[in-house]
Amino acid sequence: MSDDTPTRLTYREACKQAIRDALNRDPRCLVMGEDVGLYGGCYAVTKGLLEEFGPERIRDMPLAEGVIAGSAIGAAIAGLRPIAEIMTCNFSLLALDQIINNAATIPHMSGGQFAVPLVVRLATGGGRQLAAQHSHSFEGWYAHIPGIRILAPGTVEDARYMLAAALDDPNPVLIFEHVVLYNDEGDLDPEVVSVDIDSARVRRPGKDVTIVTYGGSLPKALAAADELVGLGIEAEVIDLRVLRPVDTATIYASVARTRRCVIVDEGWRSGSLSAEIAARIAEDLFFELDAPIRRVCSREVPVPYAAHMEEAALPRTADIVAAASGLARPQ
Amino acid sequence: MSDDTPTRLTYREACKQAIRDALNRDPRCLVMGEDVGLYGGCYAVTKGLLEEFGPERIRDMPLAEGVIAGSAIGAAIAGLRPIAEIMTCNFSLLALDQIINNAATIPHMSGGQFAVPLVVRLATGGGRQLAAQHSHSFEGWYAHIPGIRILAPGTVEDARYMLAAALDDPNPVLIFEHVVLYNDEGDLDPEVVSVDIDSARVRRPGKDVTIVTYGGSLPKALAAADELVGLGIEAEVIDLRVLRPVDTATIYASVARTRRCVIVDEGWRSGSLSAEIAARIAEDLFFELDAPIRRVCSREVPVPYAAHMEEAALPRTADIVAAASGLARPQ
Amino acid sequence: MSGKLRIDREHGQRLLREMLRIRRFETKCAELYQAQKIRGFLHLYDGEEAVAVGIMQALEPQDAVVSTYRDHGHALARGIAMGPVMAEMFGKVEGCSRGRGGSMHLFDRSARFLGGNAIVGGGLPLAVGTAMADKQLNPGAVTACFFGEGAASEGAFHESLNLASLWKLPVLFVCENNLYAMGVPLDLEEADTEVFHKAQGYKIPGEQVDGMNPVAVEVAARKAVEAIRAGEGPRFLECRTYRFRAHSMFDAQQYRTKEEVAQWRERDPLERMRAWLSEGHMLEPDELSAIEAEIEAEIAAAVAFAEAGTWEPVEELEKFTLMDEVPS
Amino acid sequence: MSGKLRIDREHGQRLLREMLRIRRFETKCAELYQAQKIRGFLHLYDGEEAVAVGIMQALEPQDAVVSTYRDHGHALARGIAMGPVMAEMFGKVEGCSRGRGGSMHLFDRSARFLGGNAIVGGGLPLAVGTAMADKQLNPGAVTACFFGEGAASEGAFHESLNLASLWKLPVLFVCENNLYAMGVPLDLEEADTEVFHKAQGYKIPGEQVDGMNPVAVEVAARKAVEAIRAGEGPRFLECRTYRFRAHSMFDAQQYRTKEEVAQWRERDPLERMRAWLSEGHMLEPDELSAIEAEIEAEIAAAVAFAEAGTWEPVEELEKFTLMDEVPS
Ligand SMILES: Cc1ncc(C[n+]2csc(CCOP(=O)(O)OP(=O)(O)O)c2C)c(N)n1
Ligand SMILES: Cc1ncc(C[n+]2csc(CCOP(=O)(O)OP(=O)(O)O)c2C)c(N)n1
Ligand SMILES: [Mg+2]
Ligand SMILES: [Mg+2]
Repeated sequence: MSDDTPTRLTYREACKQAIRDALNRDPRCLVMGEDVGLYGGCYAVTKGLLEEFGPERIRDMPLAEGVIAGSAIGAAIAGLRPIAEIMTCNFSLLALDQIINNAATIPHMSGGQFAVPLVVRLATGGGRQLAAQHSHSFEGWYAHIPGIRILAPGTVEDARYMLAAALDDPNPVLIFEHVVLYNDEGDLDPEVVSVDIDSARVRRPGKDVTIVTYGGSLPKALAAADELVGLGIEAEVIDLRVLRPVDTATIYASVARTRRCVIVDEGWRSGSLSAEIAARIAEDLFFELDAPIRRVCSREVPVPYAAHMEEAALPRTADIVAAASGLARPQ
Repeated sequence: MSDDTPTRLTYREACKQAIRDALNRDPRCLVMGEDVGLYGGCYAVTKGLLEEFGPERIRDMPLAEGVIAGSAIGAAIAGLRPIAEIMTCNFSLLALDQIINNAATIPHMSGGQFAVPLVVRLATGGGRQLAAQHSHSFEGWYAHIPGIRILAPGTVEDARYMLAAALDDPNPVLIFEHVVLYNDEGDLDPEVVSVDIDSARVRRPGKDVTIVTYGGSLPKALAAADELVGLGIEAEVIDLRVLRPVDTATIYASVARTRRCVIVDEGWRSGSLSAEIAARIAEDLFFELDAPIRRVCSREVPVPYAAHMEEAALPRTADIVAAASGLARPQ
Repeated sequence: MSGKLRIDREHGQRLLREMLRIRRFETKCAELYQAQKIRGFLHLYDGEEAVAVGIMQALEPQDAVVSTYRDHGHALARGIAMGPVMAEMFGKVEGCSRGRGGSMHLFDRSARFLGGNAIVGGGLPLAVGTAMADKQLNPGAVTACFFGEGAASEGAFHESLNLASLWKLPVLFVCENNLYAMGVPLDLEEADTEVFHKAQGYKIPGEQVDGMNPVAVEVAARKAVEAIRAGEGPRFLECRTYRFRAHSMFDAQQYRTKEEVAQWRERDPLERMRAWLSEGHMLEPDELSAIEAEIEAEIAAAVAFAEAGTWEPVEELEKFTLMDEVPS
Repeated sequence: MSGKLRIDREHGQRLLREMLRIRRFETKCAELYQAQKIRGFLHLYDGEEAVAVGIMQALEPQDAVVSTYRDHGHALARGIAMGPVMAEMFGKVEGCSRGRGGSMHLFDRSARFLGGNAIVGGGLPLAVGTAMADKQLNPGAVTACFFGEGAASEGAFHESLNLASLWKLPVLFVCENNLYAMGVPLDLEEADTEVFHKAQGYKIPGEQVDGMNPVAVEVAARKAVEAIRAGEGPRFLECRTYRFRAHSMFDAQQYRTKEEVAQWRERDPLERMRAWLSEGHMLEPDELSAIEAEIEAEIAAAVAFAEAGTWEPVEELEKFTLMDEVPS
């Protein structure tokens, strides 16, 4: 099945390969969105697919996020398996009514008569000096909504295989791809041909402190863990992968061992997903904790354009190192 | 100034009186939204104001939440002081792009050249069997957004006086009025002619456990506190009033004394404002706490129509009593 | 099938009967609302029955219907049984949405009835989507999408019509123009108050129809549906109609005069249809009585069904929040 | 002021000079982007200069301008000094948005320039709002609202035109129809590809203008602005134009042919204007050289200004997130 998948590839290539596979596997599957066809996708993810699959399956749509989402929902209800692309999550606010009031609601409100087996892909995140209207990280915020699944592939493997699992799921699934990851390269394990969309993963084991993160912050957390070694601290790094529903068990198992937790999240701090993780630990793991929880999030401002200001607005590796080392002194 | 304000009045009347005052005080102030005029407001808040102030100041608008919000933002930038009404927060998703990407962003992104002194009123909350698309409680979720203030009047006094403070503020302020409160009656203290929009308030003092809440859940929390007396527990009830920015100091002062905290919030539990409050306590008050934090929130489902199912979906007084008494056993 | 229509006795009586079923059903609903058996918002279709009944004549089982919060008429005319509709409003698990939707959210999979939708304009993008799927998977099927003239102000209207036209999708857009969006009269709502003109802006053929006359609606609907099934893309009907009662159960109706309501009541589609059939000797008084009796019996049975219904166990609250499989 | 326009030497040269300022400025920007002095997204206006320059001739200082992410041309033609615009793109605190906005978000209070907006269609509702305020507080003032033809697909377009028309608001809607929305050609974007038709659907008088000719744009703009100032409500101009370069700096341009671009380049507004002025003896070669030299000097000064600019202290990151007062 993944014969033609090179073992080393970029996150972007992995996303594309996943889409190609899906289109080959299921004739009901199609890609719909702005600039997915002729332009090749605003981050070049769908480049070449129009030539390969034709305009019925790679559908360029008018600039109208509401009807992109809404029509994809209707199409999913009526039997297609759309992969809708909302170019970036910055524009998804225009589709949010459809996502919340239709996609996330109709299955429950109809008493289970209609499912919405839809996948929506969205680019997310800051770090490319695109300024306030183009640097949002809404995935953790969207994870508030019951009735949908939220995925945040942080590795090439997840970029390659999460889509298939999302399409197999009978529910609306939103996949947030962080813009700074597209050029990252990674190896695919030839033994792995699928991934689950339920569980978090320990990306690096450690015993002194747990760093919980996902998506575009994962590389930063791993870099921080590397630096922490120099301070004599072994950090365990957990990649949430699935932001809704959150796999609390994996987090708890780790924090119960390390007894310290830092949460890293590119969302604005107040009301970010990091708050939910912290709240759950404070509720359920209260007696296990040896130190206060620490969060490293985005500063609560519209993200500025200037490089130094943007950098200051987003979570930094150094902030993670500081937070973790503040909690876990070498033993 | 408040001569013609009766001392006892409904929350609805208090909202109306606040609007009337604002219109009388400032010729730049106007009300704009769907059905605010001829219909008298979908919850009758603006009833009679069209006759009193005329159609230039009480403007019925087409059914188009995006341009209601967007034009109010533009009008505020250009010198008016609009009180825009988005009939209910359920429909505000259609206005969210304007709220986030323009209202909350332009002041910062323009380097402080333009302010958006706008007030948006929205009805919020469940409990009236209006089903999934008409029972959202989005105020805590909106409190994630930097660049705006979020108010949740939970008393007749706040309904009466928060608006003036909001209009005096140079920033976009969203006021969420809970639908079950409109018919509630309360007394106005003749000594009080204004309120701040910065601080939380202790609505009932107590020493055994802190119950933090706001808006439509405030009466439930107070009822729970009454019941807890019977169990020998003195609960302190804090009304957040202002959901962004949150007055953490008042919460901390209380929890530092009671060492126990229950947060009550009509938002869906995961990622609700309750998570943020819990996270802050877990970060900053870790060594003060004697027990895990407890949250009483809405169940994570689209709110169903049937009365018993809706009741089960929303926070109940009994749930608050159970949570608080589980933490704070009589001494 | 041609756009021309010969109304025979049976067909004429069917139109009347269908309208009467809706009218009487809703009269009962209003009573039950007073008795607090029905709660929440209740939007009656009183006066607008000719639209739903006329349109549904042109539809086949394979077609889909997207409705609004004012959905009783659409649901009944589409053939959803009265019992489950009434049980839904009672909040019983035997309701057509398991008691979760209530009056504003009737759903029925077997009727391809995709719901009352309580977000104004929220159904239009959905309808474009079902049509998109049908075009590929279910050729010849049409989605009938109902909405009020107020919905024409929402961005969703614009986005949906443009896409449906661009992709030549099989959608029948049915604007129920009852002249008011809650309390906002048409001329405060739309710069161009001839709503069907808007369709032309998207190159969608559209026309204005007398929405107080089920025959006129049916004729227009058949013609439109025929074109849609032939692959000509979407069609748009603006049905001029009027609601006789309040917007919902809370409404002082200060936005319109009693005289205006009275004038429109003179055009009551039921009364007109009854008179027309009688005059044409297509309806004898005893036939009418029989129809009325059957409808009363049907309503009584529906109420009994709803009364006898059960409450969904609270333990099932989370069921279907995430689905385990796609129903087939 | 009449719709007729006599272009004298001075005026003709001004139009050319303004277009040339934009063209040369942006050529420099592209260079500086390669040199990584400018980062983020950079959308050039290359080919479309006649639109901004033509429209701005009709505006007064009291008027407001709402722009898009493709805003350099609008900003310069509106009279924002080149130094602060360049400094903004460098991210310096001396930039017209303090370095916080970058290329897509130029703001200037004194010019009533309400920003480049990077949400397609996001500026239209804002423009309706400033016009609403102006009608009451600043009568006679006009808001010029620029947007691409792609924005006409968004719901915000529909909602904004309807409201502006209903309330007879002083908005000049300027659609810069450059035939592509990123890589989506007009006929995949709009069911009716004559964008100005849409205005008529809201009873807004609209017309199509040759957007490659600054004089044609100016004539149309003056006529429209005159009507707007007279209280006749909004006007709509569809300026047919073309962008010569990529959508932004990342774009393989596979959606159009080199031939098409070459054909449009033959209609380069600068070249046409220069030729027309020369033929009419309104521009001598040495005058052109002088203009070019001045512009080069202005650009060099702007770059120097930007280079000499300073970085906003990181401590000010949160400043203006909530404002302390309304600036006056
Ligand atoms: C997006 C949205 N905004 C506002 C409302 C509140 N609302 C419910 S019905 C209605 C009027 C709708 O008018 P119209 O579309 O003409 O339908 P009618 O009720 O006349 O059948 C309004 C404003 C809503 N449900 N959804
Ligand atoms: C709401 C929204 N959707 C998508 C985008 C991404 N995007 C940026 S520019 C653009 C094309 C806009 O085309 P048009 O309006 O014709 O303007 P032009 O770029 O041609 O000047 C798109 C799709 C966006 N910025 N905002
Ligand atoms: Mg109506
Ligand atoms: Mg364009």
